[in-house]
Amino acid sequence: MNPAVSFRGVSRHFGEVRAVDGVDLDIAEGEFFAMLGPSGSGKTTCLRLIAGFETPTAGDIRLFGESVAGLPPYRRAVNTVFQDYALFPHLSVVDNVAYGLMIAGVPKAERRRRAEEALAMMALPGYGSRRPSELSGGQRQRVALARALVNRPRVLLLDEPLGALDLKLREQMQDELKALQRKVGITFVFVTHDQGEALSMADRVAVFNEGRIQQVGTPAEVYGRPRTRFVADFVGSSNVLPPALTALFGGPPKWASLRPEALRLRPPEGAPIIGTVQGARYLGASTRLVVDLGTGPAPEDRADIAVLLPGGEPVPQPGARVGLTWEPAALHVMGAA
Amino acid sequence: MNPAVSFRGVSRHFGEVRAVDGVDLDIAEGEFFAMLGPSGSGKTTCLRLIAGFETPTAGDIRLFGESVAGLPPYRRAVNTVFQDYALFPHLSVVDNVAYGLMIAGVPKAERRRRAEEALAMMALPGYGSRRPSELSGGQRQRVALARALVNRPRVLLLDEPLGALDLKLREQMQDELKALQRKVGITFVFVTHDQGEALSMADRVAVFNEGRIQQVGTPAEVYGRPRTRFVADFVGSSNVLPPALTALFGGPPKWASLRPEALRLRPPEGAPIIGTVQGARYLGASTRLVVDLGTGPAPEDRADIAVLLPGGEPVPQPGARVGLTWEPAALHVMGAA
Amino acid sequence: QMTEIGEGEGALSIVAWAGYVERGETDPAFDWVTEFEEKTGCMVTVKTANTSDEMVALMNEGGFDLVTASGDASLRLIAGERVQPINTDLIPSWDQIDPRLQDAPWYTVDGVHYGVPYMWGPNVLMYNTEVFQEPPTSWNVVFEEQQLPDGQSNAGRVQAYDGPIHIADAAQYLMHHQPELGITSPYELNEEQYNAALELLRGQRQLVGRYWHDAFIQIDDFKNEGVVASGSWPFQVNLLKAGGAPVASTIPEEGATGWADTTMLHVDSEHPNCAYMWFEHQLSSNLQSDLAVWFGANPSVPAACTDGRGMLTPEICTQNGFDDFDKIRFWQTPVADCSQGEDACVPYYRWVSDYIGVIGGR
Amino acid sequence: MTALAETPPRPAREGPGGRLSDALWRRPRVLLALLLGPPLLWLGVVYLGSLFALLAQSFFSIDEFSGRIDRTLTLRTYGELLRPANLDIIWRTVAMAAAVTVASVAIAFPIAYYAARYARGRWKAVFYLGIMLPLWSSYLVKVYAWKLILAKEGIVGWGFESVGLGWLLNAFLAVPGIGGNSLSVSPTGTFLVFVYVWLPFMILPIQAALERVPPSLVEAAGDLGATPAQTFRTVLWPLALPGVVAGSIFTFSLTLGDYIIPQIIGTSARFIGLAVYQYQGTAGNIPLAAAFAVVPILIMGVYLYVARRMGAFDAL
Amino acid sequence: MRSEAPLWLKVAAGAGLLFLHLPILLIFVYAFSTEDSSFTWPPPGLTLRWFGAAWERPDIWAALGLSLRVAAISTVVALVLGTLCAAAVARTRFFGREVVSLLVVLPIALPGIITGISLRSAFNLADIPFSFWTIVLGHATFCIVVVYNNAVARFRRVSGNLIEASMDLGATYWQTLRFVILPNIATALLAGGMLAFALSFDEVIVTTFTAGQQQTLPIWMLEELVRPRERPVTNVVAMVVVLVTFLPILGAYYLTRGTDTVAGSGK
Ligand SMILES: Nc1ncnc2c1ncn2[C@@H]1O[C@H](COP(=O)(O)OP(=O)(O)OP(=O)(O)O)[C@@H](O)[C@H]1O
Ligand SMILES: Nc1ncnc2c1ncn2[C@@H]1O[C@H](COP(=O)(O)OP(=O)(O)OP(=O)(O)O)[C@@H](O)[C@H]1O
Ligand SMILES: [Mg+2]
Ligand SMILES: [Mg+2]
Repeated sequence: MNPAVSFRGVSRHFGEVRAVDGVDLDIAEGEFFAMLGPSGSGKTTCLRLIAGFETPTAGDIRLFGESVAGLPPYRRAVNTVFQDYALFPHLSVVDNVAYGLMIAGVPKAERRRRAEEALAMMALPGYGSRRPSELSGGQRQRVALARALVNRPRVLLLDEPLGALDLKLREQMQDELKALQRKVGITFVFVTHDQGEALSMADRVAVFNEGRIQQVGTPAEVYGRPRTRFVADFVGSSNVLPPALTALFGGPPKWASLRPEALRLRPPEGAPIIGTVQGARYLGASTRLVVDLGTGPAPEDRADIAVLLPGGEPVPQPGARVGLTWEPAALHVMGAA
Repeated sequence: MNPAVSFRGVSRHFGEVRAVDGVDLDIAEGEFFAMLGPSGSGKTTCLRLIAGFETPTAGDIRLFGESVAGLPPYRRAVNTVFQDYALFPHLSVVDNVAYGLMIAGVPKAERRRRAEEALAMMALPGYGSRRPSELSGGQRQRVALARALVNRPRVLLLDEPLGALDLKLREQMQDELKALQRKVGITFVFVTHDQGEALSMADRVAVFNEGRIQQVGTPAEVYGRPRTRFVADFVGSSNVLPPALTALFGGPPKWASLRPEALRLRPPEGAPIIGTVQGARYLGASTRLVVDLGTGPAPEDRADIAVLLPGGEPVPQPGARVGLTWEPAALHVMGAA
Repeated sequence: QMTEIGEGEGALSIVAWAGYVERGETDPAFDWVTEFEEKTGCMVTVKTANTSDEMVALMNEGGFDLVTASGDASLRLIAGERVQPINTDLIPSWDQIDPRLQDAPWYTVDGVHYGVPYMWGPNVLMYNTEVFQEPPTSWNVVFEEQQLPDGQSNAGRVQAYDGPIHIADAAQYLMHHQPELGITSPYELNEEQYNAALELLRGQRQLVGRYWHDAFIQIDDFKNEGVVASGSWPFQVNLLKAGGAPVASTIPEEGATGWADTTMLHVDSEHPNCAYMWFEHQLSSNLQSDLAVWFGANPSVPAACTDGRGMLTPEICTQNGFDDFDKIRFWQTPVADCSQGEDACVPYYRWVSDYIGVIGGR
Repeated sequence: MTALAETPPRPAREGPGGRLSDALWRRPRVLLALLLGPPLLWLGVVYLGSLFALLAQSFFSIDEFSGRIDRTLTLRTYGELLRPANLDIIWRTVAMAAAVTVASVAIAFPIAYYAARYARGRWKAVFYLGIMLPLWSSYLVKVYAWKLILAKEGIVGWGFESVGLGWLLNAFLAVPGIGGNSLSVSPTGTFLVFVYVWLPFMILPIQAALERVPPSLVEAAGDLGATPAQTFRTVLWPLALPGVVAGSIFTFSLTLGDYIIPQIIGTSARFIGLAVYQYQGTAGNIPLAAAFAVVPILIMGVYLYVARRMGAFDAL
Repeated sequence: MRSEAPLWLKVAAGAGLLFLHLPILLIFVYAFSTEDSSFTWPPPGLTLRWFGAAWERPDIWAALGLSLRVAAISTVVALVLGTLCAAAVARTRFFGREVVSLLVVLPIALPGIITGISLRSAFNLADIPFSFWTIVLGHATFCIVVVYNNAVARFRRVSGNLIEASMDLGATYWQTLRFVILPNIATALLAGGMLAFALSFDEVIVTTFTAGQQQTLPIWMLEELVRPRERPVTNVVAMVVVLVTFLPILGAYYLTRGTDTVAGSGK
C-alpha cells in the first residue's frame, strides 16, 4: 500500500531561510502522526506543503502514491484545521461546516443534513445558527474539525489546533481528537510544539529542528531512546548528561539521557553517587528536586541533575546531602551528537 | 503585627457581574501569596483593588492595618508587575526602572545609580540604554520587576507575570522569582491560573471561583486536602468521587478526592476493587490510565477513575480487567460540598 | 437719503459684473480705480457676480455698498428695500447723464431715483470668423439645428447663457419668427408664449454642450472647447479679439436683448460718503469712456463719446450701437402683472425653476 | 539587597495639583466630563446647532420677487423642492453617486487587495503613499487637471487623434445620455472626475477591511475546494463589504454634496450640491437651499444607519 | 501568505495607481508651459518664467498667508478637541460613547456643502459677520475627526496599563499626562495635526460658505480656475500647493509607520 503522505528530499527555502530542508518522510494511511518541534522548526511549512499552500523548492511530495506537484489546494483530497481555526466570520456555524459541500455543488438540503450530522458528531447539535464569534474556543475548534471532516478528506492536517485552549479544555480535546481519529479512521497529521501533546496522542512522532527531522518513531521510542541531544532535551524534561557524567553513571564516555523519574534517593552512606540538594519544586503529584553532583563550590564544577520524587516521599531540605540510585537500563546513550 | 493586606467582606460588582464577592483575606508580611483560579474568577480584580485601580463596592481593605479607602494608587506603598509588563515604550530600560524614583523627586545621579543596581540584581547589567522593544519576553519581565522593586514597595503585586512566556523560560523564571522573594523578603501577591505555578512557588494559596475564595492554605493543604469539589478538581487532576464511590473506597458516603498517583494496579484476583481499562495516555514520565469501575455497560453505570502509572510499569491494554489498591490516607473526604 | 457728503470712510465694496471695475490688472491700460482711490482714499474691493440673481442674493446678504444692477435686478432690489434712494443733488455731474436714461423706469420709482446709470449695451451674437465667413444674420444659429458654413452641424458647438433671463432671448426670437404668438415684449409672456419659448429652448438644449454663466469660462470654451457661436457680451468679444482669437460679433436681424446697468447703494451701506464720491467719479472721470471701450458698450454720459477724456471716440460709440438704444430690449424682471393684464404673465420665479428644468433636459 | 525591604514613606504629593488629582481620582465622572465637555460643546452646539438652524430655515419661505426671506413656518419650500425640475436634480445626483460608487469599488478593489495582501516592505510604503498623496493633494488641482485632460483640445483628444482613434472617441461622444461635444462637457466627463477624486476614499477602507481578513481564511476556502473566483465571491467579498460600505459613505456623500466638479466639467445640468450652492449663493433662496440640503442629510442618514448595522464604522 | 500576486492583479493595481497620479503630474508639466491661454497638448515649449510671475503677485501671498493662518489655528483647535474626545472615548466606557464617535465623524460623513451652508445660515441667524474666525470655526469642525482618528488608534495601542503603571509608580494624573501619555501619543498627535493642517489648507467647499469676501489659497485658485488671469501662474500655484501638502503627508506617514493607524484615512 502506498503511504498516505510521502516526502522525498523535500525542501522549502525562503531566500536565506531554510524552512524545510531535505525532509524524507512516510506517513501511513490511518495513522495519527504528530510533528513536534520548537517554534520556527518548519512544522507549519511541512503541513502547508502537503495542503498545497506552499510549493517545494526541491524534492517530491506524493499523496497516496501520486505526485501533487502543480496541484492547487482546491484539488487535493486533504483538509486542514487551522491553528486559528479560520472559521468564516460572516457565515453561521452550519454554513461554515457546509462550505466545502456548497463548493462541491451538493444540493442545499443534502448539505445541510450532512453538516448537521457532522455537528452532532462533534457534540455541537443546535449550535448551527450561531456565528463563530459566539462560540467558545473549544467549540470553535470542533466546528473547524467538523468543517474539515464533512468533506471526507483522505488526510486531515491539524496545525496546533489546541494551542489557543486552556489546560483543562486542552486535555479534554486531546482525548476527543484521539477518539475521533479512531472512529473515522483517516490519516491525521498533527502539528504541535507541546511534547506532552505529541506523546499522549500520536501513533508516531517526527521531531523537527531547523527544518530537518531529528527522529521519527513511536512516542515511547522518542521519549525513551532519543537519538540526539536535541530530542532528549526537547521531548520531556530529561537530564542530558555530558560524557563525563555518563561515565559517572556507569556508561561509556558519550552523551546520554537519563530521565528524572528513573532516579531514586537513598541515604548518602555507601551510595554510588552523592550530591547536594539545591532546590525543590512541589508539583502536587510529585516533587522535582535539583541535586548538585559537583565536586566544588565553583560554578564550573557544578553538575545539576533533576530527580523526580513521587508524591508522599519526604522531601529533603536544600543543602542536604543525598545519595542517588538509578535503573541502569534507563541510562540511554545517544548515537548521534 | 498587622497583616500586610487584609480584606474584610470586600466586594467589587460591575453591574450584574460580581467580580469579587465578599472576600475575607489576610496576607502576612513577607509571605509569597498566590491567588489561583480559573479565568474570570476575580483574581485580577482583587489585585487591582489592592493596588487602587478599582474601588470596592463594599467592604474594607487595609494595608498594614490602615484603611486605604479613597487613596489613589499613587499614594499606596504597593507596586505592581503587570501581565503585559506595561513598560513605557518611549523610555529606555534604565529610565523605565528609574521612573518611580523620578516621580518621587530623587536626584538624577542617585536614581540612575539605584536603577542600575536594580538591573544588576535582575542579571540585566548593561541593558539600561535599550528600549523595551529590543528585549526578549523574559528580559522584559525582569525589567518590570526591577521597576517595581526599586521603589521599595511593602507589597509587590504580580498579575500572571509568566503567562506570556514559553514553557522553558517560564520554569526558569519561576525559580528566579522565588529566589528573589526570599532575598528581598517583601510580601509578594501572585496571581495565576496555572495550578502548577501556584503550588511550586507559593507559601500559601487562595483558590478563587466566581469571585469568592474557596480555600486558603499551603500548597500541600490545598492539593492534598481540598475543601470543596471545585478545589479538588481545579488543583491538580484529581479524581473527585461522589458519595457512592467514596463508600466503595471505604470512606463515609460523602464527596471525596483521591489523587491518581495514590492508586496502584494489581491483578484483579482478590483485589478490593476491580475495573476495566478504558484508555491510556502516555505522558513520558508516567502513563495516565482511565479505569471504569462501573457495574454495567450503560453510560449511567460508568464510573471512571484515573490511575497514574509510574514510568517503566507495564501499561495494560484497553479492555483489560485490573484490580486497584490505594493508600487509605490518600482518600480525602471533603467537608463542604 | 443723504443730505450732504462727509469725509470718506476709506473703503468701498462693489458688487459688479466681470470687467466692470478694472484697476489695470487684466490690462494696465484700463484702470479707473487707482485714480479714484488716490483721490478719495476710498479703497475699492470688488465682488464679481455672474448673474443678476447672484447680485440680488449678494445684496440681500449685505456687507456691500454698491451694486451695478441690471434692469432685471434693480426693481427687485428696490422692492426688497435693499437699496436706498439717491439724492441727485449731491452728484454734480448728474445733469451729464444721457436723457434717455435720466428717469428710466428700471431704477426710478414714483419719481425717486434709486441709483446712477452706469453703462448699457446689447447682448451680441459672437461667432467664430473661421466658421462664418459672413456674419450670421439670424439668431437661429444658436436656436435651431443646422449645418454651419463649414459643413458641420452646430450641435455641440454653440452656447447659451446660464441665466433664466435667457428665456427672453428665445421670446425675442419668436417675436420675429412666430408673430402669431403675439409677443409684444420678451419680458411679458403669457402662458402660451412662455411655453413656446421654453419649447424653443428645449430644442436648443440638444445643441448646447455647456451653458455659460461666466464671461471668462466662455472665453475658455471658445478657445479650448470648439464653441463657434453664442450669445455673448461685447466684453468677451473684445478680450478674445485682443488675444488674437478669430471671433467677431453681430446683432442679427431679430434684434437683441441688452442691459442697462445702474449703480445702486445698499440701504445699510457703511461707506455712503465714498459711495457718493464713486457716483460722481463714475460720471465725471475717464471711467465712462474707457469702460465703454473695454467692455464694448455705451456710456451713460454721451459726452464721453466726444470729449476725449478717455479712449472713446464717436466712431466707437456708433459701432457699439450708441444710436440703437431704441432697438435694444433691456433686461427687466418679469412680473405677473404686466401690460397684458393683471396676473397675465408668467412671473420670474417660474422662469428660474423652469430654466433649471430645461438645462436639466426636462 | 535587604535594603529593598525597608520602606521609606511615600513622598507626599501635596500642592493643588496633587489634591486636584486626588479629587479627580475619587470622581472619575468629573474627569470624563472635563474631557468630553469641550469637544461636545463644539460639535454638539456649533455643528449640530448649525445643522438645526439649517433645518429650521427650510421651513421658511422666500419672496419670489424681492428675494427676501419670510420667517414664518411653512411647508411651501418643500412643495417647491418636489417640482419635477428639482426631482430631476435629485435623481440625477443619486444616480451619479451610485455610478461613481460602483466604478470606484471596481477600480479600488484590486489596488486595495494588492496593497493589503501582497505588498510588503518597500512596496507597502509605495502603495501607501501612492494612495495617500492623491488623496491629500489639492482637490482643485485635481479637478483642474482633468479640465486640461478632457478639453476638446486637451490630452485625451490629442491621445486619441495621435493614435488615429479620434473616430472612436467621437463615436462614444455621440452616444446620447453619456456623450457630448467633448468629454469635458459630457456626463461621462463629470463621472470620470468624480471617480478620480473620490477613488482614494474607497481604496483606504477596503484595504483596511482586507487587512483584517486573516490570510488563513483565504487558504481555508482553497483548502475546502474553492477556486480563486469562488473564494472571492464567498469569502473575500463578504468580508470586505464593510470596507466597501465605509468607502461608499465617502463617495456617496462627497458626490451628493459636490458643486465644483459639475460646475467646471459637465453639461450644466444641476446636481444637488450645485443646486444648493446656487440657490443659496446665486439665487439667495436660502429656504430652498436648506430644503435641498435636507435631501443628502436624509440619504446619508439612511446610509449611515445601514452602514452602522453592517459594521462599516470600524472600517472608517 | 502566498508571496506572488497573479499578473492581472499586479496590472490592475499598477494601472490604478497610475490613474491616480498621472493627472497630478500633468499640472506640473503645464506649470512650465510657454503657452499661456489654451490647453494645447503637448505644450509648445517649456519655461520657468511663471514662477517669477507667481512670486510677484501680491494676491497670492495674501491668500497664502490667510490659508496658513487658518490652517494653523484650526489645527490647534482640532488637536485639543480631537485629543480630548479620543481620550474620553478610548479610556472609558460610558453611555453614549457611540454617539460621540458618530458626532465626530458626521462633519465628514455628511457632504461638505451641508456643513458649509449650515454654518453660514447659523452665522446669519446669529448675526455673526464673516471673519477669520468663521473660517476657523468651519475648518476646525471637520479637522477634529482626523486628529481623533489618529489619537484614538494610538490610545488603543498605548495600553491602559501604561497609565495604571505610571500611577502605580507614584505619579499623579498630571505627572502621568506629562511623562507617559503625552510622549506616547505625541507622534500620533503630530501626524493627526499634520493631516488636519493639510486638510484645512486644501479645503474649499466649506470655506466658500464661511469666508465671506476673504480669499484663502484654494478660493483664490477656484477664482483663477474659473476666471483665469494668467493661467500658468495658476498652474505654478497648483504645483506648489501639491508639493506643500505632500510634506505633512509624508511626515505623518513616517510618524505613524508600523502602527495600526492608517494615517489620514477618513479625510
Ligand atoms: N512565507 C515565508 N517567508 C519567509 N520565511 C518564512 C515564511 N514562512 C515561514 N518562514 C520561516 O520558515 C521557518 C519555519 O517556519 P514554520 O512556520 O514552518 O515554523 P513552525 O515550526 O511552524 O513554528 P511555530 O511553532 O512557531 O509555528 C521560520 O524561520 C519562518 O520564519
Ligand atoms: N471593568 C469591568 N467591567 C465589567 N466587568 C468586569 C470588569 N473587570 C472585570 N470584569 C468582570 O469581572 C470578572 C472577574 O474578572 P477578573 O479580571 O478579575 O478575572 P481573572 O480571575 O483575573 O481572570 P483571568 O484569569 O481571565 O485574568 C469577569 O467576569 C470580568 O468579565
Ligand atoms: Mg507553525
Ligand atoms: Mg486576570
